[in-house]
Amino acid sequence: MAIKQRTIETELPVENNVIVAGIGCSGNLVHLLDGPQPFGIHGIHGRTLPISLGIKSANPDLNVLVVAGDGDFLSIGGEHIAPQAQRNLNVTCVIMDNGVYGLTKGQSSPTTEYGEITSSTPYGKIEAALNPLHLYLSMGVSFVASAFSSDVRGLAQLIQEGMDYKGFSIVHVQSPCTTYNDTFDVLKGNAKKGIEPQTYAIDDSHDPENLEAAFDLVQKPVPLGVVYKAAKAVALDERFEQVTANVKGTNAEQLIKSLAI
Amino acid sequence: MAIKQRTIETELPVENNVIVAGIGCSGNLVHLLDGPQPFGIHGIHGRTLPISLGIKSANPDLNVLVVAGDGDFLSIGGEHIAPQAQRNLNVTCVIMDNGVYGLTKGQSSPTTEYGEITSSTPYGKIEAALNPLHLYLSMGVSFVASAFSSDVRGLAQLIQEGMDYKGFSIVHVQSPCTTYNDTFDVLKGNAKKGIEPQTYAIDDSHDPENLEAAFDLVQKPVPLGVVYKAAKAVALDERFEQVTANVKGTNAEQLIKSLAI
Amino acid sequence: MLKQDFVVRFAGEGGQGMVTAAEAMAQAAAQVGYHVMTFVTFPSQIMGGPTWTQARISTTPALSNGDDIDVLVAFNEEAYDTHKDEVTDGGVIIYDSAVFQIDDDSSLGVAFDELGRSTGNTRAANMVILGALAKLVNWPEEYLVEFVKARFSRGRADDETIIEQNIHGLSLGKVEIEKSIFSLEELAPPNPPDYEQIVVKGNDLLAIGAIAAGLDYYVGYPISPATTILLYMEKNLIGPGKFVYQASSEIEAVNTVMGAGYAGARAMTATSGPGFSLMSEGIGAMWMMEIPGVIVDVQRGGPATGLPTKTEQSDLFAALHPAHGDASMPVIAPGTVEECFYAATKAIEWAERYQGPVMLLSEHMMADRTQNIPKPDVSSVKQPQREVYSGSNGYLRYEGTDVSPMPLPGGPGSYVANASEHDPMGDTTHLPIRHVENTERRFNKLKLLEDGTYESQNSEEAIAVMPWGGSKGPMQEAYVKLMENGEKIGWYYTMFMNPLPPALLEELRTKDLVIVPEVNFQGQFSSILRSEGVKAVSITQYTGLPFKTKDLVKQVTEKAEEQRKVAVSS
Amino acid sequence: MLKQDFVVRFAGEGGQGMVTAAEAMAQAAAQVGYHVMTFVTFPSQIMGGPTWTQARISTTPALSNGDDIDVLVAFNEEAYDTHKDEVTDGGVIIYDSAVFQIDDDSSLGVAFDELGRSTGNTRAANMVILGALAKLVNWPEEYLVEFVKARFSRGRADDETIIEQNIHGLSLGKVEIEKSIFSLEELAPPNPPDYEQIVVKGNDLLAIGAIAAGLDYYVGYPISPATTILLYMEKNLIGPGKFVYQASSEIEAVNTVMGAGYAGARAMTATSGPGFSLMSEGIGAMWMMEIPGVIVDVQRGGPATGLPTKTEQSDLFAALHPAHGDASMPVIAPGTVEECFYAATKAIEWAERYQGPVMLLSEHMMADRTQNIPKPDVSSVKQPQREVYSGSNGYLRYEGTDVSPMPLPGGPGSYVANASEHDPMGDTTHLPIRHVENTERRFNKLKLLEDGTYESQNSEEAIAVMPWGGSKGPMQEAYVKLMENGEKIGWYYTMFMNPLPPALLEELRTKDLVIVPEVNFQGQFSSILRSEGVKAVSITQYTGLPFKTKDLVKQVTEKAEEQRKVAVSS
Ligand SMILES: Cc1ncc(C[n+]2csc(CCOP(=O)(O)OP(=O)(O)O)c2C)c(N)n1
Ligand SMILES: Cc1ncc(C[n+]2csc(CCOP(=O)(O)OP(=O)(O)O)c2C)c(N)n1
Ligand code: SF4
Ligand code: SF4
Ligand SMILES: [Mg+2]
Ligand SMILES: [Mg+2]
Repeated sequence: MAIKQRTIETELPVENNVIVAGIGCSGNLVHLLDGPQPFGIHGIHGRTLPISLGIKSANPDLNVLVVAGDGDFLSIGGEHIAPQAQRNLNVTCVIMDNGVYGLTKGQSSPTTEYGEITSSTPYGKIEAALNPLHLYLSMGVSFVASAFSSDVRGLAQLIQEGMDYKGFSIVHVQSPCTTYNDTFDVLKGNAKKGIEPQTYAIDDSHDPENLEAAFDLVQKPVPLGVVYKAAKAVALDERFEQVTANVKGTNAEQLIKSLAI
Repeated sequence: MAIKQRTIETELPVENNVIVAGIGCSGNLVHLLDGPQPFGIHGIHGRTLPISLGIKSANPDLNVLVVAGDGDFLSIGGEHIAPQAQRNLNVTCVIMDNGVYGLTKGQSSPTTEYGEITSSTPYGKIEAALNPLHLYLSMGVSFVASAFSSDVRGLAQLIQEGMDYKGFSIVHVQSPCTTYNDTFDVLKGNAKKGIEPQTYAIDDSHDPENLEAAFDLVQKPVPLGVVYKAAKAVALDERFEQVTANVKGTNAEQLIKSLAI
Repeated sequence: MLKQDFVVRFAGEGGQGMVTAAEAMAQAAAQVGYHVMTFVTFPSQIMGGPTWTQARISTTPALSNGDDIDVLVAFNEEAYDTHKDEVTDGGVIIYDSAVFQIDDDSSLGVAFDELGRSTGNTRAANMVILGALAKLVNWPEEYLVEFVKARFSRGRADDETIIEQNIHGLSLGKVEIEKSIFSLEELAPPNPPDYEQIVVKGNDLLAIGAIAAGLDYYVGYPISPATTILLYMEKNLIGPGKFVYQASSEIEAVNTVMGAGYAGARAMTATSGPGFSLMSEGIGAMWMMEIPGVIVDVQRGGPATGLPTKTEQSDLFAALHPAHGDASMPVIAPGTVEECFYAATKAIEWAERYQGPVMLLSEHMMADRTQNIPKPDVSSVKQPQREVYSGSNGYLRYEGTDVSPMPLPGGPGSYVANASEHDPMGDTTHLPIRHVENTERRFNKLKLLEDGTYESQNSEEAIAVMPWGGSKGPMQEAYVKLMENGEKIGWYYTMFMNPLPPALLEELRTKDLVIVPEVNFQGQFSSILRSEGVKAVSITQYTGLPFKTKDLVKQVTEKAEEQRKVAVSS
Repeated sequence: MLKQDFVVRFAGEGGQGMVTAAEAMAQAAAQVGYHVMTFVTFPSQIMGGPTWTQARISTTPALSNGDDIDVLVAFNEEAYDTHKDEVTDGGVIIYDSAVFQIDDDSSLGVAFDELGRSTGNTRAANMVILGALAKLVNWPEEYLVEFVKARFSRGRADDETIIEQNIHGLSLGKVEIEKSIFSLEELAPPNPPDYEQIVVKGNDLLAIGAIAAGLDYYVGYPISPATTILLYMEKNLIGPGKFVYQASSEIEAVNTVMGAGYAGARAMTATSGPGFSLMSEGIGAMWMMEIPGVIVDVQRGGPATGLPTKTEQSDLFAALHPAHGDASMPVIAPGTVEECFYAATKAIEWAERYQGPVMLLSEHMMADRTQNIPKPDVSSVKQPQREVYSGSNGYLRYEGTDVSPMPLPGGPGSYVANASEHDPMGDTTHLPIRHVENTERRFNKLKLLEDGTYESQNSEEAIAVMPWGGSKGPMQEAYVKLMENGEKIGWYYTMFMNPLPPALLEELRTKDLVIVPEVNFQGQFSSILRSEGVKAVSITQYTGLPFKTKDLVKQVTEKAEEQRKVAVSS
């Protein structure tokens, strides 16, 4: 696991890591880690981001990692992405996109394709699929990467890079659900079955600090690698410090005094 | 008012119009209309879109107009835009963006600029401002227009065009708040004070059906006119009809029968 | 003596086909005229985790899961350890001998899977088990053979082969018992009822009830144990004027029901605890704006994410007062699978009649269980018609202290449905007199819903039991035993939790003690009854499982005795 | 006889400076030693709409707004019509004669605005009014002059000019009265208390209380009447380890408090009804995960969007049971501006002590009113320190049935805070025994909060009154009158609504009748008391305004009499 790897590399004690898990198959990962346990919080469906906002701003020294599914993060929790992007909350989100609601047994999710048959769309889905990478960029997320669950090492590297980055980072992972939505062949390609792969490695020539290039990239599914990495984004904790640096602190005694008659 | 205008033009009875109002100064408009009243629903903060989804899908013959503020639509209600875009819900949203929470007396909103002093950001806002037009495009909204409240006639025309369009349409209106955030001069320009206008009319050469061009346009604030208009987007009600056209309807009697032993 | 009742439990890991086994057993038994009930509980994980299901087969109507199990089918050792103590004396344990070995007189190892596969069908393990079970209670072979034939006659090319393989599986199971020393008493032949029956789960029947009552509009966000209502509707709520879809969240769902109800649709959504909590603001707004709609909460263990696949009756407080401010939500709580049908029709009717939100409080234990019940009479269900305003414009929608005809967009009488306090036109006003009048109007409308019925038995007794919701079945069974024991105790029951039928409340107030069994910690319903002036106490448990009949017999007896002592000494 | 009490009401349209007028009057009076209280109510619109404010000035502590008004200042005709009947006999109405004319013996037209502007200062109209009011009650001139000097000595170049203009305004007002036939009895000189005082509004003091208790973390979304807490925090909760910001919604706010509490911060959010309803799921999750945090609900008129700027006590049910599932939230409800301070410190302390969410239920009528109160003793406030786990890893966070030291990320004892039912490590489990144990653990922890204090008087009486929250003040005043009338009635009061102090509950259970005045329709608190075995009834009203003292005197007297009749005849 990338989390353990980082621990070793940076010699940050494992206690300093907090995993904020969504509700879904993906979030259950928080209970499955072996070895020294990081801290975890497995709250309610769709609220990983506000919870991590609370954790990270209450204690900026912590390394906070969000783990959530496409339903949790993009559907019920969709409202929380833009505000964190605007704050540039310094946490890393690993979004496991399987194009389906796994835990509740196969309903459609925001990334399920138009027209697809699922348990909740017996005659075909009537909503278009969302393009999460494009959306992240548009909301102003400062680090956006795209990964594929079958490439464990590549994924670990991207998570690492996201955690090293100071600012709001999202690693969006294509993670086929073998039970309800097995897109492995479509993503990886299968020469025998004549399936062209949807995924492709991002070209080395791509400059991840170039937002326009990033937008171009995410038009075509599914690039793998770092899509965007804002060059000079100041993270929330620093911003807060900057803004309040010149404010004289006060205390209750003084506040009461100012009201005396 | 554009609504009345349309009524006359299409000879649609005013009863067929429903205004779904957000909570905010903007939403209070629903009580201020004069003349023959359209139907209205003034519900709870941030929920204009789900409410109009219910109305429009329960009765597709109605003409549904959403009226909401930047706080209502983009902050607390921000989660509802993408799903309606994906459904291509055939309603028109008029968003009055004054860059502030007016009704609650001047707190910052998602479109308030970074660093700005407001009643809730006494030392400067620590969040970046959102670019709503870009976000709408990225979410897949099929009709996006940008307007300025001081040009009443231009605004009326854009609302008209949004209502004529079959699909999810948003007219985003720059609406300076004279009490808490008077951006009139900044938007309109003021030669005397040496202020360059931020708004500019969209050039006739712009092809509103060209999504890429639309994205280019919204990089620079504030274009006025129709930014984007998807050429062949099928609205939700039609989609639903298409999808269920070949499904044999059933009734409770038959459903019970199928369970008999 | 022949057995009148047979309870088998299947226990193992999620994904091992236990649900299918229990349901197949029940279905087969129901088809030959037994009364059946299953119970299903599994962890909220897709694969793995301890799971068990149970089937009860009875010659008389089954009202609870059955306290003790006659046969335990254990798929792994953990399951064996966890459940073996619940096997009744003389019961049998069958375990998968390919997975583990035990040394125990009452246990029989069978290699289900291997035997199943030997039929040439990889999914025939369940048939081996069914064959064994049938032999244990000496069922005629045709019971299961007929069932297999019915199930696999699907008009496919391989139907024949599959039927043959499955029948072979049954016989392999039978042989295992014959080879062994195990047997049970013979199960008495069924006593088929003389009325028409269906076999169904609570959620499906609730959905059908709503459809029967003319539901136009359904929207839901997946959540156990309510998801199957969404799936049922997606499949079946199709036709002119009907609309169904999956919401992006419960907040979207409830506000959409609000919009649809405002536009004239009979609208409904279903969820479970966490989603219900999210709907709170929207439900309050529907009350304020006077918009009809049905909110189903299929209760699971709480609080918070809680126990998604366990049963509990702990959302009653939340259902009565889901949101801030003065409101008292109508609540209907069915107590059996059968009642799910009538509860749904009634909820829709209530919503349309009083023009506001109605809470339908179901439970996991009914939602997911399969049961045979008398065929509901669809033809007797009247589709409620909302009173729609048809006059001219300039109508005062919120005038007076009673329900008033509702204008629909597209028709005359335009107004603003307003969640702020409003004047008769719907415009915002904060005048004290308007808030007073409107508050009274909103509560006054509840009187229209005082038509709920209730059951009573031995109403002359000073002490009574009064279960609610899913605790009805176990309490009914326990009540029969209490009567057999000669206890002097009355019986009351209603699914109309709010408003309670006024005559019922009157009766209850005259009692010395009303004993309320409920699956929650706080004794929520008895607390409500006490606040209404009834001397009520609860029998509670909060295991995530339904009551056992014997526990209820014991506790009711004790509580009644205590009360009699107090009454004498005071 | 000299007047001991003086009530003036300013009524007109929003935006006409009424709030400033009432507050200036109160501030000036407080500075010379009177007791003051203001009341503010305005429509939820930025401009326009009927608004009124009231200032009460008294020689003894002011406990309510005052029933009858001595002077009405009417800014327009509508205001005149609406309020004139509440002017007491011998009272005076002053109206803006530049706006409208009336013919009424007790009314005096003054052109406030014109006169004000004639001083050279466009904002001096208020001073004209204050000058007139002062003269009516024969205040020494220096009272207001001193006030004006203090307020406008801001170290700016134009201070002198502005002070002069304002003083000129005062004298213009005075002259208007002198020219007229109007006068009131003279207001008795102040009776300054011998303790230190502050003048403050409830919301500000609540914020200061939280800061005094060591609040680290505040997040809020604007909503009337809670917004001013956010604004106060944004300005003042600054310093090392402190964090404050505006959330994007109440759902974000509550989940952020959860995260911050989990990470070790003393965290709080404040909202009002609609926002509180949205927080419901998050609050339930904090209960389940055992995470400390304070949720303030400054109640306004409900349900739904309701009456944003009116007062009500109708969120008690919601506060006790905000979410689905078995939970019983600790609730503290201050009854006066002064108590807002102690309620906040106590709420933070409770949250840290029992490790869970605490509801702080304030009310619009306290939030926005200005009052003089004894200076709270900040030095006596102990900042609660959560019991933090400091052992080694491998800790079982959720073991046992009692509160246990809490590990904090960054320290030892890592675990998963889990909103699903969990084993002692925090991993998900659905075993019945764990749900039983954990449910008991969560409720057991509430016992730690049974340290609430309460007030009692004449506790030997069989009939008692027991107000809660903001109805305390009016009931206190009414109680004094009831005692003067010789009524035999006891008094109880606590701000600790849940858990109720056990000794108090015991006492209440012995009463023949407990009368609960509360500003809601359902009589929410008396209903809770009845469910706890107390013979309680409510006196309710739901006008969006606080109780009038005289109404309470009348209704309590009636209810007590009725009860005595019943007692005799039975
Ligand atoms: C408020 C609420 N609504 C619904 C649920 C039920 N629920 C649990 S997981 C889930 C969806 C999971 O989908 P996703 O986030 O894509 O995760 P996956 O299981 O596919 O990894 C839902 C709807 C819930 N727990 N809480
Ligand atoms: C759930 C909820 N939270 C908060 C509020 C309080 N509130 C009313 S309007 C408003 C913001 C209005 O801002 P905006 O939408 O930009 O409208 P404007 O007044 O600026 O036109 C808020 C926070 C509310 N009514 N309901
Ligand atoms: S395969 Fe699919 S359903 Fe199964 S655990 Fe993985 S994501 Fe969940
Ligand atoms: S000026 Fe600003 S505060 Fe006033 S009504 Fe307009 S938007 Fe609201
Ligand atoms: Mg998923
Ligand atoms: Mg705004």
